[in-house]
Amino acid sequence: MAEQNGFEPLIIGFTCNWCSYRAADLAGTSRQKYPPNVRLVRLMCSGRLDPTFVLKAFEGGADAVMVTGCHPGECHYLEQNMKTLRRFSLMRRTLAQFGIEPERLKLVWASAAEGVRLAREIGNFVEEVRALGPLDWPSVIRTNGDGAHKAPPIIDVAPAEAGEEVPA
Amino acid sequence: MNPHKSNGAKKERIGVYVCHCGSNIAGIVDVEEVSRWAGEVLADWGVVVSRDYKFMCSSLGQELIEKDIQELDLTRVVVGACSPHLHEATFRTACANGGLNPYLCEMVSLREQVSWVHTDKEAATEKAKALLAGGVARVAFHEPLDAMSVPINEATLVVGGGIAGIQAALEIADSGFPVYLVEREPSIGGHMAQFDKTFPTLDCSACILTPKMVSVGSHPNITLLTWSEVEKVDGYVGNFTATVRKRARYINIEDCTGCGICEEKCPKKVIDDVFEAGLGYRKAVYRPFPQAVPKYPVIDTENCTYFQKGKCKACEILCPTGAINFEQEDELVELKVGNIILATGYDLFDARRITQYGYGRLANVFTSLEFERLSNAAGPTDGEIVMRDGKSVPQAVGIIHCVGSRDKNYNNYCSVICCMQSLKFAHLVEERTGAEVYNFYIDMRTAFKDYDEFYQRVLHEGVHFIRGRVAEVTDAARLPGEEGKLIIQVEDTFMGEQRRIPVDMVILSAGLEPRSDSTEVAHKFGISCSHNGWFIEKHPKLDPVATMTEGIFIAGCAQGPKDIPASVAQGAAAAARVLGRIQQKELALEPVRASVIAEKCSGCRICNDLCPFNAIGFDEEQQISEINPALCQGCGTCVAACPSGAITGTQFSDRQVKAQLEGLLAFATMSSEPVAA
Amino acid sequence: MSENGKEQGAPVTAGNGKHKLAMYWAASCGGCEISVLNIGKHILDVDSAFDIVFLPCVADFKYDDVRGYDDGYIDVCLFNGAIRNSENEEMAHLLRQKSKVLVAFGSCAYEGCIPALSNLTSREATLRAVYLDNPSTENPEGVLPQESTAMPEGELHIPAFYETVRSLDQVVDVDYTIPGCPPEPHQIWAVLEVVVDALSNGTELPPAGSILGAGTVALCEECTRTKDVKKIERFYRPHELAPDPDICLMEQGLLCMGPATRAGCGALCPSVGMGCRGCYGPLDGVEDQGMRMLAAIASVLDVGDAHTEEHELERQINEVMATIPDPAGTFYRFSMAHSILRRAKVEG
Amino acid sequence: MQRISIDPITRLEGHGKIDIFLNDEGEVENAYFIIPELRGFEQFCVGRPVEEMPRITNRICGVCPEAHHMAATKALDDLFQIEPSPAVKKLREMFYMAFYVTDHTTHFYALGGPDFVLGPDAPPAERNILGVVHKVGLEIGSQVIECRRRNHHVIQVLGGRGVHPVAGLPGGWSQPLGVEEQKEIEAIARENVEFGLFSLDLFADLVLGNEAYTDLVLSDMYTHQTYYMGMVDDEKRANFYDGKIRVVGPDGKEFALYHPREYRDHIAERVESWTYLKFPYLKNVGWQGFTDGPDSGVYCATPLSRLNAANSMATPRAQEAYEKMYETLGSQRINGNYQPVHHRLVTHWARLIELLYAAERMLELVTDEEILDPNVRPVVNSTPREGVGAVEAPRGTLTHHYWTDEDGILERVNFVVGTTNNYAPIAMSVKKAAQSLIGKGTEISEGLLNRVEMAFRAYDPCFGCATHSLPGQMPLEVVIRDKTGGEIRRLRRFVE
Repeated sequence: MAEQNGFEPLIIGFTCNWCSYRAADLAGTSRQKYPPNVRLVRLMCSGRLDPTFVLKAFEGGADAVMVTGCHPGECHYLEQNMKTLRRFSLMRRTLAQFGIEPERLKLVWASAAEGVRLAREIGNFVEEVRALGPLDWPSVIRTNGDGAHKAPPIIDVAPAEAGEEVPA
Repeated sequence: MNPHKSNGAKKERIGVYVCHCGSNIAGIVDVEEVSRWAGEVLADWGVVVSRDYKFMCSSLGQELIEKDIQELDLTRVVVGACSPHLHEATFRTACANGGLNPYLCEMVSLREQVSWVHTDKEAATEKAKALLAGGVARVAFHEPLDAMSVPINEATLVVGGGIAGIQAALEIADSGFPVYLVEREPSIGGHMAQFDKTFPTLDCSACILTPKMVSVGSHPNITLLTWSEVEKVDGYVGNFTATVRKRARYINIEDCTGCGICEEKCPKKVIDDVFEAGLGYRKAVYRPFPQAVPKYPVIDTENCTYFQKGKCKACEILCPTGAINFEQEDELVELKVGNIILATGYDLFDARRITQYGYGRLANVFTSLEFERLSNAAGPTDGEIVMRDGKSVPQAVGIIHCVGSRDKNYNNYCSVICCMQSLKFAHLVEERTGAEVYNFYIDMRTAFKDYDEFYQRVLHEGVHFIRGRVAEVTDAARLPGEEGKLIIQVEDTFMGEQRRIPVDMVILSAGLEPRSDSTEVAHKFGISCSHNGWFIEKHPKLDPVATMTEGIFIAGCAQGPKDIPASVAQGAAAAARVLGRIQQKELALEPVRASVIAEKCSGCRICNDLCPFNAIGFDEEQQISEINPALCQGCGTCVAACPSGAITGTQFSDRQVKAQLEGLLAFATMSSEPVAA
Repeated sequence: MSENGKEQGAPVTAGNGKHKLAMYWAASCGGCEISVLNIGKHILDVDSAFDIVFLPCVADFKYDDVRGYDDGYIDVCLFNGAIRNSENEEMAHLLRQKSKVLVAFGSCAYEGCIPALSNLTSREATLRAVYLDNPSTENPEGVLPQESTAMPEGELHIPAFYETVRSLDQVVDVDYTIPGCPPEPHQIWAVLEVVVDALSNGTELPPAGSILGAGTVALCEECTRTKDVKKIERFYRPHELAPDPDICLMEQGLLCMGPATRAGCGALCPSVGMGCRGCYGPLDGVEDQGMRMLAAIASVLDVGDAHTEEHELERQINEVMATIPDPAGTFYRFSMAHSILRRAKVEG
Repeated sequence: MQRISIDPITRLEGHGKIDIFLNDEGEVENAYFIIPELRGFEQFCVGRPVEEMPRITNRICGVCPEAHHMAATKALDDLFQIEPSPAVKKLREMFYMAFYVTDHTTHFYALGGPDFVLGPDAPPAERNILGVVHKVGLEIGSQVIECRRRNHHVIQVLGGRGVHPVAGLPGGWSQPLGVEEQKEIEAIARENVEFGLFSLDLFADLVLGNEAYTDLVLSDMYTHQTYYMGMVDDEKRANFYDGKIRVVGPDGKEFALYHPREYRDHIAERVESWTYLKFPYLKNVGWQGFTDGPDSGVYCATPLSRLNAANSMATPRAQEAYEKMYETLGSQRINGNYQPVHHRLVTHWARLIELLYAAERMLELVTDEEILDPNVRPVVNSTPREGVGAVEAPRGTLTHHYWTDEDGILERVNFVVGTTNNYAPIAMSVKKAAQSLIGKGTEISEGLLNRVEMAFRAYDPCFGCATHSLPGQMPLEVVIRDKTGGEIRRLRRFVE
C-alpha cells in the first residue's frame, strides 16, 4: 500500500438518533478530537439502515462505511439494532463477493454516554481504511464498463493446472 | 451530481444559514467561506440565499430566516449550526413563524461534528461544506408534515413509593387526577422512612414523611398497589397499558383492620435485612414498621412455618376478623394510563466489596444505613448508639466518607449525600455519646442551602476532620493504646503523614448505586440507562425529568444520586410535566412515522413481525399489511425491510437519505468544485 | 421458427402502410424469441398489424443501409439481450437512432439477466476458463480468440469481448421495458395490443420509461400459497427439503425472491415448489433488488438475542446467514448489471 | 485475392458469418465459418451453488433450454451420487420428449422444411412458414402452431415454465404428476403421434416423390464421410434422455461406446484465434484440419448421426420409418446395423423419424401408472464433489461437467454443447458447397446461394448453445466484390 501515501479515506457514517448520534454530540461537547474523514448521516435507528444506502455510499465514492447504533439490549426501539446486526453480517458476506473487503463496512455500538469511545473508533477506522487503500468504485464501473473493449487482448497466460482455478 | 435532476424533484428555493456560534464554530471553520461557497456552488441545487451570522439561534438570527422566507419565498431552509438535538425545535419554529412548514427545515451540525472535534481548519472547512451540501441535497426532498395528535389518558402510573414517588403522586392527585402508585415493598416510604434525622435541619424524618404517607394512603385519587411490580408496558404516550403483578399478601385487606395481633402472635422471628438493615427482627407476618402505609401486613412465605412445614396457622386462628387467607394468589391487573413516572430509587453500595474496611468481618464497622437504624428512636436500640454487643457505648467513632464513591475501583461519581450524611452522623454521635468523632474525607462537599452552615456547626462541636482516603480499618494493634480498638490507617494529606487512629466504632458512609435491576426496568419501559445504570434524562440541564420516550418521566435517585430536597423537587417537577400533558388533553406527536402504501403491498408479510411496538398489522380482508401510526415510533426498520419498497418513512425517506449521501459525496475530491454527475 | 419466415415474408419497404416492428437480439439466449413465438395464433395478428422487420435479419438491410434510414424509420424495436461485446453496443446505438420506440425486451436487456453474473468475474478469468484451463480443450500453444487474425487468404475479424455486461439502458436511452426471462407470452401480447392500438387508433401510449407487461406489486400477490408472519430459523437448499405444497415457501425455509420481485408471470416457479427466481426484476422505486431482498431476509431470520455475549452473538448470526451459500448470486441472479455496484472489483 | 463475405453481420448483426476467399481464378480458395460470440458460463457459474445449474444453464440457450436443464439435472444426480426413482426418470423423460416434439416440429416446418416443401428455387419471400402454410394449406399450418402450443403447455405444466424450466433437482423433480395432468398429457401425446406420422407422409409426398429433390439430396455436394455420435440404450437403440455414447466410423463400425462420464477420453476441443467457438474432435483419431474420412477426428452429432450410431429405434412406428429410410437410400445391414447414410440433407428425414419416436415414447411414459408416484422430491444430504450429465439435445450430444467443494459450491464447470460437435462438419459442408457452386465466372444466383445455405441448414445449428449466446438461426448474406473491393452484387436471406 506504499502508493497510498497521502491517501485520505472518505468514510460515510450512519448513526441512530438516540445513542450514537448523541455520542457524536457528546464527543463534540467534550472536545474529543478525531480525524475529519467521516461524514455522518442521522437515521432514527440503525434499523432504518437500508443496505442500499451502503451501496450508494460506495457508488458515490466512499472508501468505507461505518454503521453505528445503540448497544444490543439498549436499543431505543428495544431490539431493532438486532436486525441491523443480522443485515450487517449478510451484507459483509455479499460485499466480499463483489470484491469489496468486508473490513470496509464496520459496525460500532456506541451509547449516548460513549462520546470518547465513538471518537476513538472513528480514529481507528480511518487508519484501518487508510491501510486498505482507496476503493474508488466509480472507476471500477468506468474502466470495467465502457473502456473494457479497448483493453488489448490478453496473451501471455500460461494454462493453469486443472482445478487450480480459484472461484472469482 | 445534482440530486434535483438525479432524483427528479422540482427545483426548490433554498436558504442556507451558517452560524458562527460566537467563535465556537468560526474559530475552526471559515464560516464566511462556507457560506459564500454554498451560495455560489450550490446555486444550481436550488440555493438562492446563503448567509452567515454570529448566533443563528438568537432572536435576530431567527428573524433573519423568517424575513428571507417571506421576502425571497424560500421553500426550504438549511441551518448549519450546532446539534439538531439542541436547536432543531428553535429553527423549525422560526420557519413556522416565517410561514414555512417547520419540517421543511434541515439542521447540519457544524459544531459538535466539525469545529469541536477537528483541529485542521482547512479540512474542517471542507467537511463543513460537504455536510452542508448533504443538508441542501436532502432538504429538497423534505415534505411538509403535520404533527399528529393522540388523546391523553388522565390517569398516571407512578412506580416507586419513596419520597420522590410520593411527592409526584400527591401533586397529581391533589390536582384532581387519578394516580396508580406501585411499590415493590409491603409499604411505601422508601429509604427516607428508615432515617432518623434529616440534614441539615435535623428534623425527624418520620415526622415529615409520615403525614405524606398517610395522605397517599387515604387519597381518593390515589390507588396504592404495594407488594406489587410492573411486569409489562404496552402502548405509547397518552395510552399506555401497564400490567402489574400484585403479589399475594395472604391477607384479605377488606377484612384486615391492621390491629397487628397476627404479627404479635406469629411464633417465627426473622432478621429484618431490609428495613432494619439486619440490625433488628421482624415476624414472618409483618409490617416493615409501625407507620407502614398501607397498614396491612404481608406473610413472608419463605419464613412462614405454615408455608414451610404445612402447620401453625397461629395468625389465622387468632385473627379477630378472619382476614388471613393462605389460599390467596398473585393477581395481574391491567392499568390504563397516559403517563408514567419512574421513581425507583437506589441501592446502597455494598460495603463488603471494600474488604480492607472490614465490614462484615469487624463487628463494630457499621454502614450508614445501619447507623440510621441505630440512631433511630423507633429502631432496634430505641435510638441508643451502642456497639454490636448492644450495650457498650463507643468512646471514639470514625466516620469514613466516599465509601464506594469517587473511587475508580468502584464508582467514579460522587454520591452527593455522603458528606452531609456523615456530618449528621458526627453530630448525632457527639451529641448522644460525647465520644471523640473523626471524619475521614477526601473533599468536603457542602453545597446548597444551609449545608455549609451545618458543617461549621459540626466543626465547632469539636469533631475531628482528617483529609485523606482511609487505607484500611484493622483490629491488629501495633502501638500502645490500640489494643481492643479498631485502628483506622490513613494518610493525612494536610499534615502529609501516615496516621493510625484507634476508635471503637467505624461508620462507613456508603455511596448510592443504581438499582441492581435498573437496566431491565429501563428496557421494560423503553428508556435507556447510562453506562453505570442511572436512567438517562432527555437533557441533563434543560429537561432533567423527561426521557427519550414520550410519556415516561423519571424522578429521584433513579436518575442519579441526590438528597431529599432534590428528590422531592424532581418528584414535583415530573408531576408538573405530567399535569401539563394531561391539561393538553391531547398530545402532538413528532410526525416521523412509517406507513404502508396499500397499492404497492403484495401481502408478503415480511414486515409483520418486525415491530417491537406491535404497530404493524395484517388486513386479512385486503391481504395487505398496515401500520398503526399512533403505535409507530418511527424507527424505520420496516421501511428498510420491505422488499418491494411499499413502506415509506416520513422525514427519513429513501430519497431524502440518498440525496443526502449524494450531497455528502459530491465533493469527494475535497475540492470545492462539484465532480461530474 | 416462424418469425424467421416473417422476415422473409416481410417486404423491404412498408408500401402497405403497415407499422414497422423490429426485433433484435444482442447477448441473449433466444428464449425471448421463443416466447414471442409462443403467443401462438396471435403471431398472425401481429403479422397483420406490422411489417416485422427483425433487424438485421430481414432482407435487404445492411449496416450501411440501416445507417441510411431516416432516424425513427422503425416504429417499434424490441431489443433483447445484454450488451456483452462491441457489436452489441454498436447495434444498440444504431437501433436507438433508427427507432421511434426502443423497448428493452426481457431480463437481459433490462438488467443483464443470468449472463450478467459474469460481472462477478473478469474477462481474463473467463477466457482462461474457456480456452486455456479447460478440461476438454487441447490448447498447448495457449491460443486465444483475437479481435483480428491474419490468415493466409486475408484478415478475419471478431468483436471485442467486454469486461462487463451492461443493460441496454446503460448504453442508450430506453423508452419502455418489458421484464421477464423470458417475458410471458400473454404479457407480450397484452403489450403489443396496446402498442398496435396506439399506433393505429392514436390511443395514448403509456408514459415513457414505464415497465410494461408486468404487475405493480410483488409476486406474492399472484402466489396462491398461504402466507403468515415470517419467522425463519434458517434456509434450506431446494434439495434439502420437500416443501409443503400449500404454505409460503419462504416460511418453510426455501429462499424465494417473490417478495422482492415484480409480479407478472403468475408465480409460476412457486407453483411447482421452487422459489421465485426473481426474473421480473425489482418493483418501482426499488433501486437495487439484491440489497432490498437482503434486508428483508436478514430481518426475518430469527436469530440472536440481544443479551448474548457479543462474539457468541456474532457467531450465531453468521452461522445462520451462512445457510444462504451464495448471496450475491442469489439476490442478484437477474439484476446484476443493473445493480448499484454493477460488477465486482476483480484483482488483476 | 478476392473475398466473398457471406456475412450475416458484418458489423451489423452478430452471430455467425462466413468468409469465402476466391483465388485469382475465381475459385474458392478457402472458407471460414466464424462465430463471434462468447458469454463464458464456464467461468461465472463458478461460485454458484451447484443445484442451481439446471436453472442457470438453461439460459445458455432459449431454443433448447430443456436440454441444458436436463443435462444439468443429470449431472446433479451424478454429483450427489443419487439414483433417481423410476417415477422421476419417467417424469423427466416425458417432459423431455414433449420438448423434442415441439423443437423438431419448429425446425422442420419453419426452418428446414420450406426448402423441400416449396423447393430450393422458390422465391425467398415465400420460403418460410407462411409459405409452407400456403402450400400445404392453412389447416396444416395451424396444426403446426397447435402442436407447438400443446407441447409447450406440457413443458410448463411439468417444468414450471414454458421457457427456462425450473423443476430439476438432484435425484428428483420439484413436484409430482397429478391425475388430471396425466389425462391431459396422454391426449396430447396421442395427437403428437398422429402429427408425427402425418409429417413423415408429407415428407414422402413432397421430397421422395420429387426426383429433382432426391437428386439434390443424394448429390455429392451435400455428402461427407465422417464419424457419427449418438446416445444409445443397453440394446443400442437410440435414446435421447439416458444411455451410453456410441460413435461409429464412416464405415458404420462401432468406434467407441462409453459412459458420458468418460467423455474426455474420447473428445478434445481445438481453439482457433479467428472464432470464439471451439472445434471438438475425436481425441483417439486426432485433429487433421477441416477434412473428412476415417483419418480425421471430425465427427457429427445430428438426428441423422444418432440414427447412424444406433442399431434401431425403441418404438414400433419409429422403427418402421427408420428401416424405410435406410432401405430407400439403399443402405445395407451389416450384422444387424445399417451402414451409415452420409447425405447431410437426409438429416431432415431423420429428424421426422425422431419426432415420431419422441411422440410414441411420450405416450408410453404417460400411460405408465408408475409415473404418478407422489414421491419425486427426495431429501439429499450426500456430499457432492464431481458430476457429469449428458443428454441428446436435438442438435447433438450435450454434456455438462461440474466440480464442487464439499458444500456444493462450484469450483469448475465444463460444457460440450450440441451444435459445437458439428462446428467442424458445418464449416466443411459450407466450404464444399461453395467450392462446388462457385467457380470461374459462376453467375451467383439466389437459388445457388440457398443451396450453399442448405448445406448447413441441415445441421440445424444452434449457435445459441454453441456460443452460449445466439438463438438457433442466423441470417446469411453474400457480398461479391470485384478486385477493387467494389460491390457488384449482394444477396441475403435466412438460414438457421
